[in-house]
Amino acid sequence: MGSLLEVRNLKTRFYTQGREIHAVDGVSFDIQVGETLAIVGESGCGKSVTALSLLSLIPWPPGRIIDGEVWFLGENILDFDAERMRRIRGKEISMIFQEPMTSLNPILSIGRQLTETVMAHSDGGQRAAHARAVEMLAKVGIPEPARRMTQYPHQFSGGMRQRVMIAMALICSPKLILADEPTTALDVTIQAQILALMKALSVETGVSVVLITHNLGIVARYADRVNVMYAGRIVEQGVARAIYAHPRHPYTSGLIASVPRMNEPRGRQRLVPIEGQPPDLGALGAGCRFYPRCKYRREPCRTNDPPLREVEPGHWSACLLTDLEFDPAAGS
Amino acid sequence: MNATQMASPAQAQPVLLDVADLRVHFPVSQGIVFRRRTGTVKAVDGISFSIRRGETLGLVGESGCGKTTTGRCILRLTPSSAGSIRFEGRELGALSHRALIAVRRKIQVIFQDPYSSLNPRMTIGQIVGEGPAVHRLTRNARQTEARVRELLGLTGLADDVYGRYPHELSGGQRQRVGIARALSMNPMFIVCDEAVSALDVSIQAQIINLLETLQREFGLTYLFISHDLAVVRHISDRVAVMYLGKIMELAGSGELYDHPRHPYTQALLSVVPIPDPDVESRREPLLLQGEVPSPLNPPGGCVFHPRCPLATDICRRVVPVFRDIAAGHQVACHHV
Amino acid sequence: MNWHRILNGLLGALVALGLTSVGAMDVLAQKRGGTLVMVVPDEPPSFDGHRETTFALIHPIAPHYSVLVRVDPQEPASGDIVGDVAQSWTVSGDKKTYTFKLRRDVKFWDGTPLTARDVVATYRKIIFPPEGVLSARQAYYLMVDAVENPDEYTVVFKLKFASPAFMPALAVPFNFLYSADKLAQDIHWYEKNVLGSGPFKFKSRSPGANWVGERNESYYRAGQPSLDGYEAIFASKESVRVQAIRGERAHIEFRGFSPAARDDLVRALGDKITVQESTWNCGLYVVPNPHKKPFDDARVRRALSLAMDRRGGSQFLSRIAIVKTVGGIVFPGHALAPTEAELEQLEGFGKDIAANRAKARKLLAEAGVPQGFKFKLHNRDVDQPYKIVGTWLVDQWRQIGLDVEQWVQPTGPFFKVLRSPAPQEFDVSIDFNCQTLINPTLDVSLFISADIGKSNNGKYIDRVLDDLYERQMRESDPARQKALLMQMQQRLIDQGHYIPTLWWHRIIPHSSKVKGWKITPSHYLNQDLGNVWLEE
Amino acid sequence: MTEVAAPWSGIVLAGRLQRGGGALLRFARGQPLGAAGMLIVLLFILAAAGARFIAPFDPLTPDYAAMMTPPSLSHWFGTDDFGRDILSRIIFGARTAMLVGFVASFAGATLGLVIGVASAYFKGWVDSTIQRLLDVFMSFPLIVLALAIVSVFGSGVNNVIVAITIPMVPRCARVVRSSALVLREVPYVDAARALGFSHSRIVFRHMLPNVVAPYLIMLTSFMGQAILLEASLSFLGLGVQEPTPAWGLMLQGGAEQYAESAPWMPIFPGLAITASVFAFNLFGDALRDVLDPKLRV
Amino acid sequence: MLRYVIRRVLLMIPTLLGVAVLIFILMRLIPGDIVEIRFAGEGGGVTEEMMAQERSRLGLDQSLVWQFVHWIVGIARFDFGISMWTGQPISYEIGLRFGLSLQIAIMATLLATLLAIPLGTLSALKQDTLIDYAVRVFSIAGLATPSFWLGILMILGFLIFFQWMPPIRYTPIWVDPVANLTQLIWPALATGYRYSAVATRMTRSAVLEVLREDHVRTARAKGLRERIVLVRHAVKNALLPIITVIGLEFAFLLGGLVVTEQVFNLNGIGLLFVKAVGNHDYTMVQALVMLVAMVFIVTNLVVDILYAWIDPRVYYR
Repeated sequence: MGSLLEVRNLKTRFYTQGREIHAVDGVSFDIQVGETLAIVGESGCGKSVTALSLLSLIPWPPGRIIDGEVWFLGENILDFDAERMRRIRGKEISMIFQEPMTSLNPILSIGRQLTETVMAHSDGGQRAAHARAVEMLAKVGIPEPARRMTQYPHQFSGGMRQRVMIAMALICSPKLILADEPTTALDVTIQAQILALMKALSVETGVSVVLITHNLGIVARYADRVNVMYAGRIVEQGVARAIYAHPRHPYTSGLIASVPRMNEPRGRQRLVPIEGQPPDLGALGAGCRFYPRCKYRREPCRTNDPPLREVEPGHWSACLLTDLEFDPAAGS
Repeated sequence: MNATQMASPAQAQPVLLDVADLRVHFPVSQGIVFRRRTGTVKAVDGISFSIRRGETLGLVGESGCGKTTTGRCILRLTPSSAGSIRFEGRELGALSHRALIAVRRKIQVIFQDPYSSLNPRMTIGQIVGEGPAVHRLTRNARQTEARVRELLGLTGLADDVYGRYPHELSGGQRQRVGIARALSMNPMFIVCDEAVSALDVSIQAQIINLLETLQREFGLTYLFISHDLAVVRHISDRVAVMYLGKIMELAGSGELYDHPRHPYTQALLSVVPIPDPDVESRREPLLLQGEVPSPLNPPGGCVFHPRCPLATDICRRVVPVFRDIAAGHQVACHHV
Repeated sequence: MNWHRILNGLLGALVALGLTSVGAMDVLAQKRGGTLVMVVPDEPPSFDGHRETTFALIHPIAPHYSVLVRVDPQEPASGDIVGDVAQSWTVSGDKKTYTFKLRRDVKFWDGTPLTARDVVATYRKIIFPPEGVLSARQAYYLMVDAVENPDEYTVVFKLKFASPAFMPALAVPFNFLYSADKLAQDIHWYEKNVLGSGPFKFKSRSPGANWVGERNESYYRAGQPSLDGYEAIFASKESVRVQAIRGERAHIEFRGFSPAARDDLVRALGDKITVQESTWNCGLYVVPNPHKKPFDDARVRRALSLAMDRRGGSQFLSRIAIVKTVGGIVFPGHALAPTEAELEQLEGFGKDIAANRAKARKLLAEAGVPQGFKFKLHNRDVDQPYKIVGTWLVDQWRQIGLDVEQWVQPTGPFFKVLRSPAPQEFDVSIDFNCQTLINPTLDVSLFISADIGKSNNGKYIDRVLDDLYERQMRESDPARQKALLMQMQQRLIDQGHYIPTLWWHRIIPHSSKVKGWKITPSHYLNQDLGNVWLEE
Repeated sequence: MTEVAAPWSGIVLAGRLQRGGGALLRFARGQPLGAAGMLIVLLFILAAAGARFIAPFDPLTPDYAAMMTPPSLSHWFGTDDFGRDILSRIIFGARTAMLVGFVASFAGATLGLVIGVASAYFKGWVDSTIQRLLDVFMSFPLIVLALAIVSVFGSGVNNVIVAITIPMVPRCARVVRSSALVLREVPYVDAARALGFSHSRIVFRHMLPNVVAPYLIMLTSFMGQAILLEASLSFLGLGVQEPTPAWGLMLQGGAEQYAESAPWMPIFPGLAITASVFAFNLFGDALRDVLDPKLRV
Repeated sequence: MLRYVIRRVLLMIPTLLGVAVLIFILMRLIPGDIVEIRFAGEGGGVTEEMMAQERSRLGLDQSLVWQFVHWIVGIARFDFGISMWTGQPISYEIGLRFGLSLQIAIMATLLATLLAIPLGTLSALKQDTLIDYAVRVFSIAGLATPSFWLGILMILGFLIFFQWMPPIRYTPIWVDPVANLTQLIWPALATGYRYSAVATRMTRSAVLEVLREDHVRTARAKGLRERIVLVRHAVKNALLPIITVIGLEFAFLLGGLVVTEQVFNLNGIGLLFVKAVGNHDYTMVQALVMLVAMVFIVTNLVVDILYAWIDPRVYYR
């Protein structure tokens, strides 16, 4: 496996009401061919902005990528002009969004929305695009695909709409899919269907997936590797199993400890929450961003911003402490 | 483990709330000049359960299953079409306006959305103090303020939020304000309608712990409505699973999660991912086919039959009876 | 640049210009052809002259009809009555029988000859309208006993009693001669149709927009009309009408423009514009409500009159409003009107305004009216001259310490309030006395007691006035008649029943191409356009 | 970035606006056009309030020696056909405009607010009856309704205000009702009901204050419209009457007739109308952007 | 859909009935009836008897209820009756003038739409730039400028600078298009400016809103060309509110012409309305108000149908 995509020191900022929001602040990671990489974190940690930044989809105003590189197939696509970037979008890298209701254009037929994607990236005619669209709809499990081509998004259920989104994302056989909370808006039974479908398709087509979610369960079930984000930074990076078993960052361990688990007996034991609130991304101080909430904080953490370092092969953490200094089992 | 072993202290307590054959049907009308009824949405269609004092009943299900409507019905925010809701043995529907206000005080609610559940034009002090002041639980402004500050302390809020507005607080803080408001009426019973669903996990844990602490301290009874099965298991003594306006299965939480009997419960539990890759690698989700049918036109017989792997002919024709299969374990299925 | 001086200079120049061109007109040979375009401020509600009372009917429709007698078109300002269809007439010794001989060459434009039968049918409709037919001036003919046609070209009017008002009533320009046959067919036919014997035939109309007439080739007056036709364009806003003349989209407007509009036109168009002016036979009055305090006190009413600087008003208002001449109740310039010297002797008409106002204040104080006393001046929602003069009055009264607000109403409600029976709603109202023919003897009937005359809007009873009125009506010696009228005037001033402001002033700035038309003191008169021609 | 775009986020900002001059500054920075509008509106209000001290001449006294003089050092905007100073009349006219603008829009929006909230809260037949009635009033064009009302009650400032107010009521009621309908389902109203509060308390304490955003927006948008309507009515001769100084009135009659020789007569009052309505709209737009960008007026 | 239209048409009846009652009462409340005005001229001596006779001829001596029922029954048979002022059938009087007003309304609408959609879109795309500010100032100025004043200035400008004024005689467009347009383009401009201002603002805010919507982001993420994103996904979706506002304004325009027609002396229904109100021509005012209300309601219906045509979500049962 080789790197499909490499992100280096990505920085995206938003400028609102005279404030500068450090939404993504020096994020680096890579994606291997065929793997599913999860980016996990709480709301406002910058995970969605990271995904949008990869395709330069940050609207200006108010947002702007101010630094960083995104290497895709040997080229830094952040340097691309608008037209070259357009040819990457949907063709090489495509996206699936959270709200299947609002992410589809309500007044265009499903067929039109699928074929226009094909037409944007190929010289083939309307007929070929139509055939491809029907094929994709069938592939994502939509019954009577030819008939449903003429229907509009509101005539589909939430799950079906998300299947359409998946079909749309895969229709040009991209190499990478950025799935931004693809199932958050769905019920659990539908969520399971959709995730299973995505997994099956990614295995079948060999497409790499970046799965952005706040749900640790989904990560555990579907991701090969995990990036944990907090306050615009990646604080821990590694293989999923390793991270769940031995979190090396206090935030990760706190997160895992605060989630109730369905497989554990009730026993009225207390959850271990992370006290406090995430920091204001418009007013960051020096030092570790997790410092105010960290159970294990030390004086140096207040002033020193820890870089991501490899704590064991393939496992990176942005914490000054060694794993002897905190007890990862405390919360579980 | 069996149901009797799971018996919590609440088992010995008297029944606080008893819901019997509750139905909430919304008419769907057509016509502008002459309206006529053309259909009925059966949001809640004949459910029965009871909650004992000090107990937490979890109510889970997918969106549109009627769990929120059930809660609103108990709060008298939505009128019921049929059935009875008895609180402390008194039928809520039969109460006079005055008596209802008195009872209403004892039943409070915590909503899902911490953004929209607080009046943005009132300060925290006003929001929490309004109930006690209006219902004369406190005698004057000074007492009200003291009471509010006490409640803020109880819910883990700093004293300085008293004069602030909801938008100045974070989501977690707002949810604490919502809890303080509910507590301000000295309630016995609180309907938690997706009370932690909108919160991030780290904050969610804080609120769950707070709810548990308060329950212990004040002997509160909760109806905990949520779609998050893990959270429900964590907090509930007993759990009811709803599907299309009906309860499919009701049991003690350990019993239900460890030995689900209804095929819907089984499927539901299997698809919820567990945040542990080791566990996950050993699980195989039971994927249900299709989606939840419209409550406007629910399937005949067992409402679950179109998606049920066990469905047979009888399921299509006969509505299964919600019956006891073990002590404290009820299921509505022909095949159990 | 001093706009004032220029304006004043122009003003003098153009009056002179207007007069010379009018004078010079007769010398020039009339030319045939052309279409006269006039703008008309309003549109006639129906086409029946007998029924309507508005100039808006006269201007577009009068050219279609002949009348029995009319004011001399050669000297329209004189008020002399000459025949139109009537060739001659005789009056019996008791002045109770009038016999008219008709011209024999008059034809309706459908070819049928106009005979005595038609004239009788017309006047019977006017004087004795059948049930359901409206005749607006029926009341003018109370003296008429019968109308008959002893032969085909003779018409006889028999009166119940002799009256000097009879001939002027006959000469009312609304008395179009209709076809007896048409009237027999449908007495309402003329409300929606036109068929006359005048110089112009009806060609077309577009409601709300225009009215077009074309030459009646069989018109009986030789050489008339000169015009091929005319078009009346309806435009209710004065600015639009002025702009139409200014932009040379129309030749003339027959009702009258404001002085400022005249100045604008002259300045912009120079000698392309000719101006004709005349005092208008319309008196603008103020009526205090004698049934309302403090106007029940004659001293207060007199004070209102004394406060008016009529001389100054004449000078300044005549630059912005269609009022000018200072006068009493008799049309200024008429033989029966007081001379300038006589007028100056009247209270409130003198030149010493400061003394007048001092007296006014004194009268108010005596009557117990406090300084800053507030009341409303009831006025009509028409700019010229009502609202402008109203605004002027407000200022005049302010100068004797009265605080006046205008209560302006659209025409309908205005008349409703003004004419309502006593006690009326208004404090003080504007009123006017507009007459077609100049006939002071008749015109002053407005002022007689409410129970006799019915049209006085102060709704007062004043037997002294009634007596004077009766006496002047019967008086045949002009000098004594004038003296009696003067007494009436004095009585009105003492009582303050009706307070004259200024007489209207008619200003017609028209394209210099328009020839042959002469201004009259009434915008109802001399409108058949038979003698008008265009110099292209 | 998933910003919470709730309808009450506007109110949140309104709450912020209420406090401190710092907020004012922030408004000015975020909405430069709006701030400019606010400044002009303030200028007009000042002119109206201090007309007696600012105006160089008496607006009512005719000066027959100075009839229709062009703009000069003594008469900056020239004089009208009565020789009255146009600048002074415009300054005093601001009184009429502001009076009509504020009173009519305030009355119209407030009545609309009450009707809208009541209609939404009570639902059922009350709502449908009110809706039908509003339909009826809405199908009358603004000017036609105003025209009819002035014809009935007569002209004069008070009646003009009534005539302008009435057509505004249904427009505001519509907007407020739709906001209130949303509010009715908002959890804090449910919470108030669960707390056992009375209808009146819920309506006045919990619903009314929260439709303030659409209310304020309608209010500012009405101010400009009211001034324009007043001008239109005056232009048709149905507004306030001479010699009261009013902008619309100044455009009518002489100003029109003498437009060519005395163009200052129509130009300056027209500019005054345009400038004030422009300012109100600028301010209103900015307010809408801040309070509730989704609301369309 | 057809059933929906039928139901909407049925629903018009109570609204129109309400309008009818309201205007009927309003007209009777105006002091001074038509007969009084008719004889208000400067050249008459009119007696009470004559007025009474005229009132009875017009049916004004009947009870109000009878008059109302009589009128409504007429309307139900599409018979608006006779103008009390001119004695002509109202349908004839209105028919003469409706074409002109409608032409101005349509011209103003076209003008406004052609101006508003590109300008509004541009303004939204360049939000908070100089271009945006310029468009916004231009459009707010449109809202703030009284159309009659604009009209006065136009005519004044023509007269002073070109010694020219638009024709004052109406020529139907099928008779002489050039003459027709030289007359009507100016009032269309004067009213169209305000109209375009309203539409521009709506376009701007609607496009801005749509641009913020998720599906536009989806369209970009699919790699569609920017032009397609803008036209097919942004502007087309923004059309709904724009159509609403254009429709509403169109309906209001017929009322707004009241003032403009005065300035340009156009013999349209606005002028007719003012005159009819001035004359207290009850039947005419009533008919005109009913007509305008009808246009308003029908326009709304058309807008709603357009809505359904553009937006498949709108489902009319």
